[in-house]
Amino acid sequence: MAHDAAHLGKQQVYEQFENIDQQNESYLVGMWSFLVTEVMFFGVLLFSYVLYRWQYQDYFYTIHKLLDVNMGAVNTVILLSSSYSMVLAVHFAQIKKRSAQLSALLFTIGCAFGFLIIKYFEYSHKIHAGLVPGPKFVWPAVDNPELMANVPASVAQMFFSLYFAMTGLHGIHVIVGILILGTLSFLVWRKSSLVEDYMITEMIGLYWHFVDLVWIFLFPLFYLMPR
Amino acid sequence: MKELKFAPVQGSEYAAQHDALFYLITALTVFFTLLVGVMILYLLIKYRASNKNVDRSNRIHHHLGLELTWTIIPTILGLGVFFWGMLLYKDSRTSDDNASDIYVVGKQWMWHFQHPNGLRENNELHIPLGRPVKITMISQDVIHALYIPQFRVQFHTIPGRYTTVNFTPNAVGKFNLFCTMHCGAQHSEMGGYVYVMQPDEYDKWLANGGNRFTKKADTMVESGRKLFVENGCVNCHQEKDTYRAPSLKGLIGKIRRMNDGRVLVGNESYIRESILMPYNNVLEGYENVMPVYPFTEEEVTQLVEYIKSLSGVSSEQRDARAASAVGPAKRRDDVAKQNNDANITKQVEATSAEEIHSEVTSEL
Amino acid sequence: MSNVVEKKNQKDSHMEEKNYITTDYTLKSWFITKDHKRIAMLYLVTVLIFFFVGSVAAGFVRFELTSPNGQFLESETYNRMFTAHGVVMIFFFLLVAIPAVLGNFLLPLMIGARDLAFPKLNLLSYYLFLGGALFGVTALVTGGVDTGWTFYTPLSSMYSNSQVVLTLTGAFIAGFSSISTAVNFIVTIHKMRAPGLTWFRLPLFVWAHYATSVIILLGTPVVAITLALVAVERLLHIGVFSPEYGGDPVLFQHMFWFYSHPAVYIMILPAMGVINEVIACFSRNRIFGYKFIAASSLAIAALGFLVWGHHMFVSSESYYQAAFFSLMSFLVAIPSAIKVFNWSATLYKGMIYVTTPMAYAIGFLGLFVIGGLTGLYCSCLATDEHLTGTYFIVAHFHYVMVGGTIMAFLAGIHFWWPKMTGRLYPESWGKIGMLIIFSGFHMTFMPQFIVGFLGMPRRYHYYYFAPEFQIYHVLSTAGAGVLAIGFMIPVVYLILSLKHGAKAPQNPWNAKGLEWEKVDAVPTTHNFHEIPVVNEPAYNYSIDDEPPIEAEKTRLGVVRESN
Amino acid sequence: MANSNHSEGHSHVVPIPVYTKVFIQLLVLMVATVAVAKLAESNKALGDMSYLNNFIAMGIAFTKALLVIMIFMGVKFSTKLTKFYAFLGFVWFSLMFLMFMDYYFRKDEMVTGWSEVPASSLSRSRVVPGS
Repeated sequence: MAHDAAHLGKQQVYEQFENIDQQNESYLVGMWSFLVTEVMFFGVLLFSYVLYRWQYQDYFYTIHKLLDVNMGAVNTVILLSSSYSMVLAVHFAQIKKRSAQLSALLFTIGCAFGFLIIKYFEYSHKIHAGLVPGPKFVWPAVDNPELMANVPASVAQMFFSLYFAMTGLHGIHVIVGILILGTLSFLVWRKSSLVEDYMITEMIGLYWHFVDLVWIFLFPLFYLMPR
Repeated sequence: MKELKFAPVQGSEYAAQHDALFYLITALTVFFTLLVGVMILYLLIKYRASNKNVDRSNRIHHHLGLELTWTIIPTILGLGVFFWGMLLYKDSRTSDDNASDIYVVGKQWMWHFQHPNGLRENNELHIPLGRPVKITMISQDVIHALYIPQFRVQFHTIPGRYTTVNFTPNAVGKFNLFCTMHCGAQHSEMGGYVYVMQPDEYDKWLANGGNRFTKKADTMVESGRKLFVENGCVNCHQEKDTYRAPSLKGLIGKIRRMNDGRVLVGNESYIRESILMPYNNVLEGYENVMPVYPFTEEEVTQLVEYIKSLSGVSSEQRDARAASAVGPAKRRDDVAKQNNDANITKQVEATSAEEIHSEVTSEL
Repeated sequence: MSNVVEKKNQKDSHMEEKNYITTDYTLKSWFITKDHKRIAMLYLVTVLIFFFVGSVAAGFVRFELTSPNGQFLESETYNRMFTAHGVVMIFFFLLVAIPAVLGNFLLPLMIGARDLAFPKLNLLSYYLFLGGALFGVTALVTGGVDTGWTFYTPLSSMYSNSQVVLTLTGAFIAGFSSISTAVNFIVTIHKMRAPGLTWFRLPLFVWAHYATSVIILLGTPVVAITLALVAVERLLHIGVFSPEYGGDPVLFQHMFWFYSHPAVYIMILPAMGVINEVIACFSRNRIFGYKFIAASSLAIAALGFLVWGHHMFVSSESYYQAAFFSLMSFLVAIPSAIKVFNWSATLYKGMIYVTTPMAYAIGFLGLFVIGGLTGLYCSCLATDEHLTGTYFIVAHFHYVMVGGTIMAFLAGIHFWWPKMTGRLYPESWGKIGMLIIFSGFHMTFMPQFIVGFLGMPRRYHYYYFAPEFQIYHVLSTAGAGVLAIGFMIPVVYLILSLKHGAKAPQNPWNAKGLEWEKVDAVPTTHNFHEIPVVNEPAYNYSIDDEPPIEAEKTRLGVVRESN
Repeated sequence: MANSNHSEGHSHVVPIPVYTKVFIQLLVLMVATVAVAKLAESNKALGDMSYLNNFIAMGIAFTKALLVIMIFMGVKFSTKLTKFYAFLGFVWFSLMFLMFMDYYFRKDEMVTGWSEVPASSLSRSRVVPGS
């Protein structure tokens, strides 16, 4: 059993496992079952969104015009690119090209920051316009008061509650992603023995793709807002 | 000391039907508990380790036939109980066409009842024997639940949405009224009594304006009309449709299309939503110009009754029709016959509903 | 950390390895342990503390109810008491008791693994639980919550003046503890079984925990985010669940019960797992219908997600949906019935030793059958319309949760006590304790069925509207006193047995299963000296097996050398 | 251990061009969905056809998600167990939509509910309250 470990280099087999295959597969299943909970997590918000959109269809359609499609689209491209660089990082980790892996990881982190910066502009605009739900909510929105005049404030609050809850939760995931990716890059840079096993990169990759996946749904739901 | 009771009084027609099902399930429960209990005790004693004189050879560890038996028999029994319960529940949730309407507003921590004739009661409800009752409820703060154990009925009272409870009392007496949904500090004090009276006594009681009020209050329709006039609703909602607002005549039961394409039916909930959130359902061909009026839930119920009276279907009008036809006695058959007349108007509207329906389906 | 090979060499040279308790005595070694057995013991101590807290709250509630006008509490305090009872018992005791204590301890032992797949995650889950529990306790100390454990909106989101946010945070964090435990279990069961241990050779305890873990995985995030939304709504006054702001309070109930009904199965499935082990062992018989029981666990897990609506029959759920959920609720009862019949059939031609765990298992059957069958009243639409929201429901779910989960928990604790601590508990006291708990339980909750049918609403502080209920409440409170004494007995003798109990042999019950046959009397840190190979089905008992240890040898103070 | 000797599955090294192809597909889909949405919004001639944008946008989202899950996340190359868990969450999430049944049916029943009437129930419109 230990030959595999020797053969594959310095990959560490923890004492509870028999061999590297078992360990890797365990990691994979563990990560996926964790992602199951993430799906359910976003699922609740998604369901609330769909339900209220179904109830206030026209209003939601009108309100969504306050969101900037271009920013959303750019962000989608950024996240897709980061996903691409992430798979490359996993690929390079598998074939042990450390420097290529590092640059792919750094590119991913850069994309994540880019995403956050654009989100920051979007959010700060909304905050200035008083669109944060709560006692200080300003309605009709200053951006387009004529169009929004017909929309009741409570529905608008609902829309923005859901908007901030879902994109906010997604944003938190991005920030967590940056922290994990940063740590990983640091370990790769320091040639730590921990990252000899490509599984760690692979798992972080799964997480990052999931973040991308969520955005793939959030983008059309909020920005393209099918009528 | 009071005598020990094991079952609540059967105060409504539904209570007896409910109890029949209840005791059937009880019989099943007792039977299966005993079956399992006796079986286990028998096996425990027979196969106790100290008993060496018992045949333990040829053990079996699976037996498909047995497994299927104890899968299928409980399933069949369960399905039987399910269907019975489902049908009974449907009965209890469906209101009788002749039911007298009573409106309830639940608030922390009291029940506020309104009779159609304008009589109001707090935490007490007087109703006549044998007359079906439909209680329309709404809460103005948190979720409550109206529960009358002797009638075996219970339903949540939810903010923002009308719910109903239906029953026909068939025993005279004083029954409990509880709130069964935890609603805050004084949840357990949000209760009272339901008094079921002989119809003639009830009429007398009504005529005297109830126990507490000597002065006869406005009926709900009258109160509603006052609100309607005082708040200027009448300026836009006139006898005929105007360019600003549709007429409210004959609204109840009418099926109309909104300007976003949805098709809604005019009922209590629709009226309530249109008063409190007029922007939500704007009729096709109209602009969203109606302001939001901050009526209380009580006032809304009065307006609802008034608007129902414009369609000729308020409780008061139905009662009056029934009374004029058969005199003071309110025999249910007669009332039902009488009500067929009222249905004729509705048939006419239903045809227009069918038209809209076909229009809608053709479009889809 | 080192490689596997080195580990094995070490083991060869140190045959006299210390067991998991004696390996290190420092407090620090306990608090940063990655050993699943030690974590299980940490959980055990923690949940017992919470059981005590919850019981005290229950004591206040029961005492208050002996008079229609209350005894000495204000209504506000009373509401906080029953909420504390509910929140603590459900979130911090029942949901974790069996999976986190017995499951943690036994899963790796039963499947022949050195530890769970992710030991650090396991430790993390303990601290998440502790953190969540501390939030809960802080909420209690700083004023309590008065919404009931169900946190129905808009009472919880807009109207309550109590520590709702703190409590919700506690439940939220504790939820993540459940999730990480579940991930750990799933991976362990899938990937770390010993050679030859195929799925259908697994002990049914493992099957039950697998089903439980899947439920946790799929349900807990839902309630976590729902509770988080309530907290946000409270803080910001936005309205996902508040009608004033266009939201819908009934949506909260849907989301809440989407998890919280399956949560009942999180409590009861592991309990059923324990019962399998105990009954098979003490009737010296293979479990009857192994595959049916295994499949019924999964069936319960799956169907359990389709019945949440039966909590909402009278909360303005649509009629058609109510009918659907009623039907599913009847169907979900079937797998439980299958289990009960199979357990009874296991006794047939058995060699039955009524030891304490077996007594608790029989008690479990008695209470669970009543609890399960009274579920019919609640899943039947018509009867539920009358009974929901009354003490009938209270009695019903106590029969299932206390009668089911706690009886099984006690059965499991007694059964594996020798393995967990290396000591035997006094058998005679064990049976006395079981009898008192069993009878006290019926005394407490039988009257509640009657008073519920009479119409006593739950969560009532006063019932002066209907003073005729008093006699039943007095009876119930008396029963609760008996129950309290009953619970104290095992606590006392189990603690005493730690010092004065007879030393346990490797396999005091002569039971089958890796944890008894292949592991030391008290397991070592890595459980197995070498990974066992399994080549027989589970519960391979025969009537010729040695009897369990004799009752006389288990008295406190009798010290027996381990063989 | 049960699966100790399989080492193909997860350590499958996917060549870069596969990833690149998927990435380009994702970008194309991305552009397509935005274009369709803008078209649906600006082009009045489409009129009532604009609801098609619904299906197109969600269809594209699902396709993109599937590409990411299958290739980027490597589900296509992984064991059945991983596949099971990869899709369990999505399957179970769709279960939640049972709740819609409630909101949908509540409109046309004997319990006074909300006031929207689905077309399917119009023929039974005589059950309206207030009758």
